[in-house]
Parts: sequence; structure tokens; C-alpha cells
Amino acid sequence: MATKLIEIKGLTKKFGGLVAVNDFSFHVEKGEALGLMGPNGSGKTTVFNLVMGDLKPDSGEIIFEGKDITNYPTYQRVKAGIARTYQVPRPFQELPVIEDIQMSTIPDSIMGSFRGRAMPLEKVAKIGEDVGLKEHLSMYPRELTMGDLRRVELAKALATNPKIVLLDEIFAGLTVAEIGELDTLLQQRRKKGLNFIVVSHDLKALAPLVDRVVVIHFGEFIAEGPFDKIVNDERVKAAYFG
Amino acid sequence: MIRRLRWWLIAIAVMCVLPLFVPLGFPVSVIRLLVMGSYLAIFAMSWDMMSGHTGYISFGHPFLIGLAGYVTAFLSHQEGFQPPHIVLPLAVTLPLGVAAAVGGGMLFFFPSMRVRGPYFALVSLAFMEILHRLIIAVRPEFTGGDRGLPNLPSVVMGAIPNYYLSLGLMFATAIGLWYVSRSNVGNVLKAIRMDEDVVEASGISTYRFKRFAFLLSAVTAGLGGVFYTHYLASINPRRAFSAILLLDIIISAVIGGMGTIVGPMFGGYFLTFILEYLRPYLFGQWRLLAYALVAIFMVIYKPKGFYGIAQDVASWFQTRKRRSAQYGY
Amino acid sequence: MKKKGLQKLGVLISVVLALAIVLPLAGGCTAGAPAPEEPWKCGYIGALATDVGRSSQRTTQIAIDEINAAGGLLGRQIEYVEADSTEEPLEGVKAYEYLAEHHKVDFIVSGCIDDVSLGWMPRLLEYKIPTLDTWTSAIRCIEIVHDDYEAGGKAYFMPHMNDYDQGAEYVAFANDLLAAEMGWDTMVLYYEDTAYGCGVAEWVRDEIGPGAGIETLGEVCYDIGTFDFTPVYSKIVAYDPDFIFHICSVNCVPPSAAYVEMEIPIPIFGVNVAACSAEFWDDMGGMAGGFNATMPPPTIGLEWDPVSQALIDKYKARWTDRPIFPHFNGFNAYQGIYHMVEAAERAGGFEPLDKWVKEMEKTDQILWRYGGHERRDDLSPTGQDIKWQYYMYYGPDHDYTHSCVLDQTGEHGRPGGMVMQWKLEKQDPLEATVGIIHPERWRNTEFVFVPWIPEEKRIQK
Amino acid sequence: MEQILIQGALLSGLYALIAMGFTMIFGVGRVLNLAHAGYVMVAGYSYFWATYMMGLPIVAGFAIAIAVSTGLAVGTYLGWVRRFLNDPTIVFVSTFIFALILEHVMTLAFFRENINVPPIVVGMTQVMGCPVSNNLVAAVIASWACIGAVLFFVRKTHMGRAMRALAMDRRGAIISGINPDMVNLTTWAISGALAGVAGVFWGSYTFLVPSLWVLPLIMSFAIVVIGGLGSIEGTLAAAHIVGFMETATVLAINDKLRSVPGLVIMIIVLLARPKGLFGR
Repeated sequence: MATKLIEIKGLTKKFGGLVAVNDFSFHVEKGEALGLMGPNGSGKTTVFNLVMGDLKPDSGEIIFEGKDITNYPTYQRVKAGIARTYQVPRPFQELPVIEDIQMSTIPDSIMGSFRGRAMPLEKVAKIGEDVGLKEHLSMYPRELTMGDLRRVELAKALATNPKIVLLDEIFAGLTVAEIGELDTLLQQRRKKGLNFIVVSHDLKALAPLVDRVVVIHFGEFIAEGPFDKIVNDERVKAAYFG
Repeated sequence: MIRRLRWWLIAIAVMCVLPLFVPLGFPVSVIRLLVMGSYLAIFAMSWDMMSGHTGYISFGHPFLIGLAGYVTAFLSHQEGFQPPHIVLPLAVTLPLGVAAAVGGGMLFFFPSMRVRGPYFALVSLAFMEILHRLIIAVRPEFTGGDRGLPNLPSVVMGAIPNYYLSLGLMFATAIGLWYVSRSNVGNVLKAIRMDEDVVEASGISTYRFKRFAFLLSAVTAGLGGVFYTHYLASINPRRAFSAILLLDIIISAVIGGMGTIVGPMFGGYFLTFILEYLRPYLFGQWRLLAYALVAIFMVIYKPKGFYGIAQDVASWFQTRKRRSAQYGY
Repeated sequence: MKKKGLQKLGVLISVVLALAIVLPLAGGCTAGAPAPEEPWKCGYIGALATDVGRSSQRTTQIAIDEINAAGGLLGRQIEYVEADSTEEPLEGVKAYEYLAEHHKVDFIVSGCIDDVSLGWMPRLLEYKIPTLDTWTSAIRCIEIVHDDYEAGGKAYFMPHMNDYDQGAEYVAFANDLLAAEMGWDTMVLYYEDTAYGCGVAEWVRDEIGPGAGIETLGEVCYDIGTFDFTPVYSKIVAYDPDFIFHICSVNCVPPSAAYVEMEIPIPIFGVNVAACSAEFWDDMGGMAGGFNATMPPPTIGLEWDPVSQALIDKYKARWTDRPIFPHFNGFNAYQGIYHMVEAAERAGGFEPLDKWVKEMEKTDQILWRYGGHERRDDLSPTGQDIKWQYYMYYGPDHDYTHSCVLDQTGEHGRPGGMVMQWKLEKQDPLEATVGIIHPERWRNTEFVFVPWIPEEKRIQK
Repeated sequence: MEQILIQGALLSGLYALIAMGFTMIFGVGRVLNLAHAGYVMVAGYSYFWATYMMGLPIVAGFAIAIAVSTGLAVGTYLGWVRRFLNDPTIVFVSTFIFALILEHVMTLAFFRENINVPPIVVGMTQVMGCPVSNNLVAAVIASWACIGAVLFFVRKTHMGRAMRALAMDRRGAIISGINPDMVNLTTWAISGALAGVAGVFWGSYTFLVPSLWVLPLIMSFAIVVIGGLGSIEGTLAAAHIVGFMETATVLAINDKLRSVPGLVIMIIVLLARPKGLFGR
């Protein structure tokens, strides 16, 4: 069991009469990159929101590094080592990129914040450069392209020093070249021991990145396994094309 | 530290020497106005700490101010705390008033922070209205009913001593809040205004930071409230919970520039002066109408307020290159 | 491009605003100290959007113009300045400070309501500027004057009766008219929940039993924000009294209108400030017929003494908008300013304050019905002129320091009430069609019951 | 007890009418229009001006009141609110100031004295031993007629369906070809017209004074929050909860605490169930 970094058991979430996620379970091994696939509206983002604590599950539990974090508020999950990016980037509109990233490094204590224990700007800039934002650090979000905004999202997630990052549709709306760059970047990070859960309906981009794929459809678990096997699975095909 | 505070020191120096010119013909009426302006500035900054920074727009700030004012008023007024008729000295009632504001804020306002946006504004307004009604209706002999409590003791007498008192309070509040606003705490609070969920997702307890902002706001509102009450030396429900005071506070903060502390401070003085400046020229209601028109114009066309205007001016001289140089990249 | 334009606009705005703040500062600096030949300054403070505020504002102007035309006070003209209190206590304090500090006025005339006056009382104690408060009758104000007389309260004068004196007047009226003439002996005390309403009610409650032998069956107190009077009147009707004693000053139209709309079968008497206004008919939407109100003597529906008549003529010639006829506080303000100015003439100015206050306390003015300031028996049809109004300020030894005895009998005894009633139909669209029904000697119309009062509820004697 | 029931029912009908326009704007545009109660006040004055001062017939008075309040609502929307639909704070603050501007203008035009509007229907009726003014009954019948008309409009017409679509899913509605600007404008106009009717009846039920807007505004707040912002059915139910509570408080406890129970319920509802009792 010690090999499981995060384990989701029997997660269920209802919105009124609509069952968004139904008895959904999966886990991520240490050192693994997991793909979470499913057609539009199948509940992928809801699962992320549940894992991050933005939503409260109706039932089920979330276990991270052996601890039950189901009732943790979001910030405690982040402190424990989970970070996410948003499907639609949500930068702070009134802050330049570098301060936006620095926000993720501010300690969660009033006195600590006064003593300036946020990461110094040079180090923040390093994180930004790593994701390829060197030229954009002093820009405001309204001046950036979609690709750059996704990089900012990623930099913000990485700045919290996470053990696992939840990437929500990180490739949506990007050019092929941008996807390639991001892919490379994520691969590098993985080598340094970072774990991912990647949500995408873009199968091609997922392929080189993930070790294993979990498929969700109408909030229910459909299949799991290596990427190649999954794409040929009948139920998955049915979900995507039927 | 001195370098960062140099503008404050200059401002304090200028304001402190003003009364010295009174014997030379500097009008005392302006000193009086500055006292009123200082208190409005304190309230506006207090509002800004809670609402301008975190985006939880409070429509009930007079609740905190009025609560503090009423506690110190009915403990210290001539006939005393009924029925035992105990008259407490100001040294006791002032801190009790501040404590009441903090306590009332923490008991009533803070739990309301569970709801956001207009809902929070509504709840805070509701608290203000309920307190207003209760003060009139429940045991009027205790609160003075709708007549209020007149003839309260003063902390200091006269325009100039009151000027220094209000100025001291104002600058203490301003520098304190400005320091908070400039620190990482201020950044977190402003980020909460922009997108609270994302701040949570950065591993920061927004609850903790909001509570801190709220505490600061309540303390400053309470401080301002008790001294303001004793400066005016009377209190009554129509004044303590009036829509005019509420609007003055919000408009000062909005036209000064929300979330900047310096902006609302300026806004407080500006509003006090513009209202008095219009008095000789516009008859009665026309003056209030003109003031409301100016306010709505500012809100619609310059939502970032004077601070935003100042930034626009500054950005004329500051190209993006300079901006990058600021961060070294 | 657009952004540049906005920036320019921003700079323009900031420059204008900066000027807006600096200019009055500069203006204030040049004003300097007043030279001795400069005019006296009279400040007016009051709500300029209300009838009562405008009444005293306008009669103040008339009085000052008259004094100036007659050569001024001690050879110096009087300059009139005003500040709107907008009926807001906070604005009231600011307005008072504005008059005192910016204009450095020599004396102040106020038309403020109770809580506004109480709001600036501490400022009065601080500045010690002679102040004439023509509207509020709050006993709390008088208490402050009495208790803090030396601290500055002595600068305050109230040229009309305070709450308690008025209460005494209403008790007397109940005794004279309601008990003696009508033969009624039960009532319900019905008053609004304001400083004034409670203050007068307190007196009436204590005195009306022993004083007039009228039993109070119950009390109904209502909030001035009340908009539905059905439950209130239901309560009153349930007591089944001979009459209702109503006391209201701030919001009189709503309860009066509800009384008509509900056709309450019980006669209503008492204090109804709105009914003393010439606009009452229109404010009621044409439903004012039959309403009566007890009030101090200068009232609509009366034949006037020459002094008041001259004031009314000037008023009507100068202003045609609302209020078309001054409220009674307008007359008080007019007389009060003359008291102040005459006291200043005797004392050689408003400084030193003590001297002026001493002179002011000596005010002893009789207004004669036919002769005005002088007794003119020859003008009176009966061959004897009548003391119409009597102004005298209580001194510091009296509990009601600096409020006024307004005793139209002139016998220094209890003041008598005067009751006016609106005719059932308004005859002249411009003039108020009201008459005086009490006391006997000035009665010019017969009291009529509104038609829905049943026969058995009418006069019982 | 009977009195609480009767008075409560009548008061609730008027409250529902005022709160209805308020909640429609929020439902469709996601902004709170605090000037709404200001339109109610101005409509009351317009009616009084037309019928009493100008001597026009009652129908003309209604038409003028509705035209004025609709004009104000449309003017507010086209004037600036349209540009700030994504910034509720600015709409919130600016419409509050606008209500104050309306108060000042009315004070300048009609002074601050209370004015009684002659009842539209005269007389009193005894219902279960309690006096009830016919005027109020007429007002409540008219309120229900207006509410019914609005419900019909929202459910059965194309524009009404577009409003509901916009309220439920903004993006989806825009994709399916709804012009949000037009729908918003219609909503504001309808809301203004409702304020006009409400103004006439509220004015004739109570009295006219330039600060008339404050109490209806606060009560509308409480009602729409309790009912769930944007929900018409919720508003109807909540108007009755608040109306009955208020009447009971006035009759049984203290008429100075009139607005308190509604506000207390509102706070409890907001903290326990922020979407309101009937909110989605």
C-alpha cells in the first residue's frame, strides 16, 4: 500500500438530481503519471474539484500518502502536496506574472507573511523561466496568449512545491508547437520525481506523457490500463464515439 | 524603513505645522474640516481593509462604528449606566467601545463571510438595520431611544487639540494599514478579491487572512467610532446608522481607489472638503444632489478612483521597460 | 489612442479636484479677522427642504431685512448666511461648525428638529454663540441649558413653549373645551414615538386626570415609520373612548389620512403639526376636512394683530412656493430675532455674552391684538385691547431656563390653547379655509363633527 | 389572529409585487439593482402629480407612473449598467447612489413633507371582524394580476423563455442565438413597469415621502434572499413569510421592530442555505 500516493475510493457527487460522479475509484502510484480521460461532460473536472476540496463529496474518501484528507479544506491539501491547474486559466488579473507566481509561495501564516517569508523574486523567476515564461514575467495576464497563460497556471502549481499536480485540460486551445513544448517540460519534471494526473480529451497529447489511463464516462468508472490498450477498448470507443 | 516611510513623514510634518498658522489667519474652519476628514478617512480605510482588499463589500460598516460609539456613550454619559447610574471614566469606556466593535464584528459580521458578493453586503446591511431598530425599540431609557444620548464628555476640547488627536489616530491607522496592505498579507487579501478559490489552491487559508483583515477593520472602525462619538459629543440612531454615513464611507473608499489605503484616506478628506466647498454655492438639497452626481460619475467612469488616476499619470513616465527593470527582468 | 484620452481625462480631473481643495483654503486665508465696521453676521441653520425649516428661514430673512432697513444693529448692518442641516444630525453638526468657524457668525437662528438640535448642543456649549432655536421644544435641550448654564448653555434661547409647557396647555384645553363644553370624560392617548410626542404625552398622562377629570382608558404609541394604521386604529376603537387625544409633530399626514380613510367613529383632538400648515389640504390629497389642531396663537385661520399681519403680507409678497404661509415657528423666529437684536442693542453687542444674556432674559414683550406693539384701546371694537401674545424667557433659577412663556391671556398664569379646524370643504383654492373653534373669545367658526361620527358619540352634555 | 392573517396576506401581496421586479433583474442579469425601490418612489410621486395636481383621470395617472418608472429602469440599464454586467460591485454601488439621486430630485421637486395619495378605491370593509381598506384589497388584486401576467409572460412567450434560458445558463443561451442585451433590456423594462404599478399602490397604501424607497428596498432584499435570488416562485413564497412575520411582530410585539423578523430570517437563510429556500 505504501506505493500508493493518492487513492480515491467510491467518490460520489450529486448536483440536485444529476449524478456527476458515481462511486468512482482510482489511485496513483508513486512516480506514476496518470491520464484521466473521458468525453466532454463526463465528470473529469468534477473529480478534480473533489480531489482539491473545491467541492465536498456526498460519499467516498480521498487518501493521500496514507492520510484521509476527505475533510481537509483546500489549502491544507495544497500544503500536503497536491496542486492543480484550471481548465480555464484563472490568473490574478491585476498582478504581473511574477507576482502571480510568487503568491503561491506565501506562507500560510499572518506573522510569516509579515516577515516576508515568501520566495524571493529571483527564485520565483527561476520557476517561471523553467516553464518558459522568461520574457513574460513582468507582463499582465491580459497581454499573454492562451499558451502562456497555461504556463503561468503550471508555474503557479509548481511553485507550491507539490508532490502531485492535477493538470486540467492543459493542452486545450494550444497550437501543436506549444503542446510539444509543454510536453517536453512535463517530461523533464517527471524525471525529477513529480507525479501528474492529466485530464484531457486530446488522446494524442496524452499518449507520450502518461503511464496509465483511467476512463470516466457519465461520472462512472469505465476502464483503466496502459494507453494503447485503452484506446482499443470497446467500451471506451463506445463512450467516445457512440 | 525611513526611506519607505518618507512620504508619510512629510505628510505628518505638513499636517502638524498647519495649526501653527492659525494665529496668522489660517482658518479654524479648515482645521475643523480636517478633523471631520480624518475621521471619515479612518472609517474609509477601515472599510477598505475589509471590503476594498478582500472584495467583501460591507454595507454595514456603521454597525461597527455605531456599536462602539453607543457602548462608550451609554457608559460615560452624565446620567450613567442605568439603573445603577454608574458613570465610567473615558479611559475605561473607550477601550470597551473598541472591544464591543471587535466583539460585535467577530460575532456577527465574520460568520457572514461564508456568503460572498452582494449577499455579504445584504447581510451586513441587515445587521446595521437590526441594531438600529433594537436601539430605538428595546429599553429606550437605556439607549436614549430615537433622541439618542446628548452632551457626552469630550476627550479633549477645542479645535486644535481635537485636530492633533484625530490626526494621530488617522496616521497611526493609515501607516499601520498601509504597512499591512504593502506586505504579503495585503497581497493575499487583494488576491482574495480577485479570485478566492485560486488563493485557496495556492495553499493559503483564506479564512485565516480574511479573519485578520476583518479584525484590523473592526479595531480601526471601533477606534474611530469611539473618538468620533466623543468628538461630536452626542449620539443618536439616525446619525449613527444613517445611510449618509454609510454612503460617505463607501464613496470615499471607491473614489479614492479600493484596496490601496492611501486612496480611501485621500477620498475621506476629498469628500469632506467637496461637501463643505459646495455649501456656499449650492442651496441645501442641490448640494447633496451634486455630491451624489460626482460620486456616481466617479464610480462609473473611474472605478479605480484617484489612485488609478495617479497610476495612469505615473505610467506616462514609466514605460514597460522600466516596469521590467523594477523586477530585474 | 482611447487609453491616452482617458489618461488625459484623469489628469484633468485630478488637477480640477486638487484646485477644488486648495481654492477654499486660500479663500479662507484671505478672509482674515473681521474689522469692526464689518456687518454683523446672522447664521441660519435648518432643514431647507421642509416646511418648518423654510418658514423660519424666510421670516428670519424678513426680520433681518427690516432691521437693516431701519439702520441695522448699533449702526452696523446684519448679513444673513445659511447652512442646510438637511434634517440629518451629522449634517447639523457640520452646518453649525460651518456657521461658527467659517462665517464666525454673531448669532444663530435654528429651525432644526429635536435630534438635530441635540446633536449640535455640544458645539453650542463650546462656541457659546447666541442661538435661537425656533422649532424644537425638546425638554432635553432646556435641561442642558439649565444644568450647563455657566458652561455655555446660557447662550441658548427658545422663543416658544417647551414640551412640558405645551403639555400643560393641552391639558388646559382638554379641561376647557372637551370636558367642560363637550362633557366628555374618557379618552385614549395616541402619540407618535418621538422626543416631542413622548415628552408631551408624559405631561398629558400625568395631568389630564387631576387637571381635567378625564380618564385615560389606554395609550397607543406608534412609530413614525408606520405605514399601515389599520391595527393602530383597531386598538383605539377597541377602547371605545369619548375622544382621541392625538399628539404628533413629525409624520402627521399618514395617521390623519388613515383616520379619514377608515372613518373612525371617534372624534380626534390634540396636536397635529401638519394640520397647522396651509398645505395640509393638498398633502392630505383633499381629505383634510374636519381636522382640528391645538396650537400656539400665531396660526392660520385667525385674524391677526398688525405686526403679524405685516409679516404675513411681506412673506406672501416675497415667496409664492411652498410653504405659502409661515408655520407658527416662523412667527416665533421673527419675534425672537427682534428680542435678540434689541437685547444686543441694550447690551452693546453680543459680547460679552453674560451682558447680552442678562438683557435677553429681561425680554418682556406684549403683542396686542389690535395695536401690535402698543396697546390701542381705541382700535378695539370693545374699547379694550387684548393681550395677544406674551413673550418672557424663564431665568436660570427656573427649571425651564430660557424657554418662553407664551401666554396670550397675559396673566402669567397657565397658557391657553387655541384650536383651529379645517372646514369640511375647502372653499378658496389658495387660502386655507380654517377657523378657530376655541377659545371662546377668538372663535370665528362653529365646531363641526366629521359626518361619520355617530350621533351618540357627539356632544354629551 | 384574524387580523394578522388578513393584514399579512394583503401586505405580502404588495411586497411580492415590489420584490418581483427586483428578483427578475438579478435572475437574468446577475446584478442587483438597488435603484429599483427608487423607481417605486418616483412612480408614486408621478401618479400623485398626474391625478391630484394635474387633475388627470386615474388611468392616465397609472400610465404616466408606469412610463416614468419604465423609462428610469431602461435609462439605468442603457446608461451604464449594460457596461458593468460583469462587475456587480459597481452596479451595486452605482445603483445605490442613483436611488439617492432620485431621492434628492424628488425632495427638490416635492419637498420632504409627507403627502397622502387619495385612495384609488374608497371605503372600508369588515372581514372577519377586522377593518380592511378596499384600496388595499384592490392593490393586492392588482398585484396578483401583474404577477400572474409576468408569470405567463415568462413561461409562455418566446422572450420569457429566452429570459429563463439566460438565467439558467448564460453561455448556452448566447450560443443558441439569444441576444442577451435585448433580453436584459426587456427584463429591465418589465421590472420598471412593475415598479410603476407597485409605486402607485404602495403610495396610495402608505404615503409619499422622498425616503420612501428605503423600507421597500430592505424588505425586497430580505424577500428575494429568502426566496432565492432570481426565483419568481421563491419570491412569492418569501413575500408571504416576511409579510406575515412582519404583521405579527407589529401587532403582537412592537411596531418599531417591524423590519427585524424579516431580516433575521434572511440572515439565517443566507448562512444556512445561501441559495435561498427555493433557489437552484
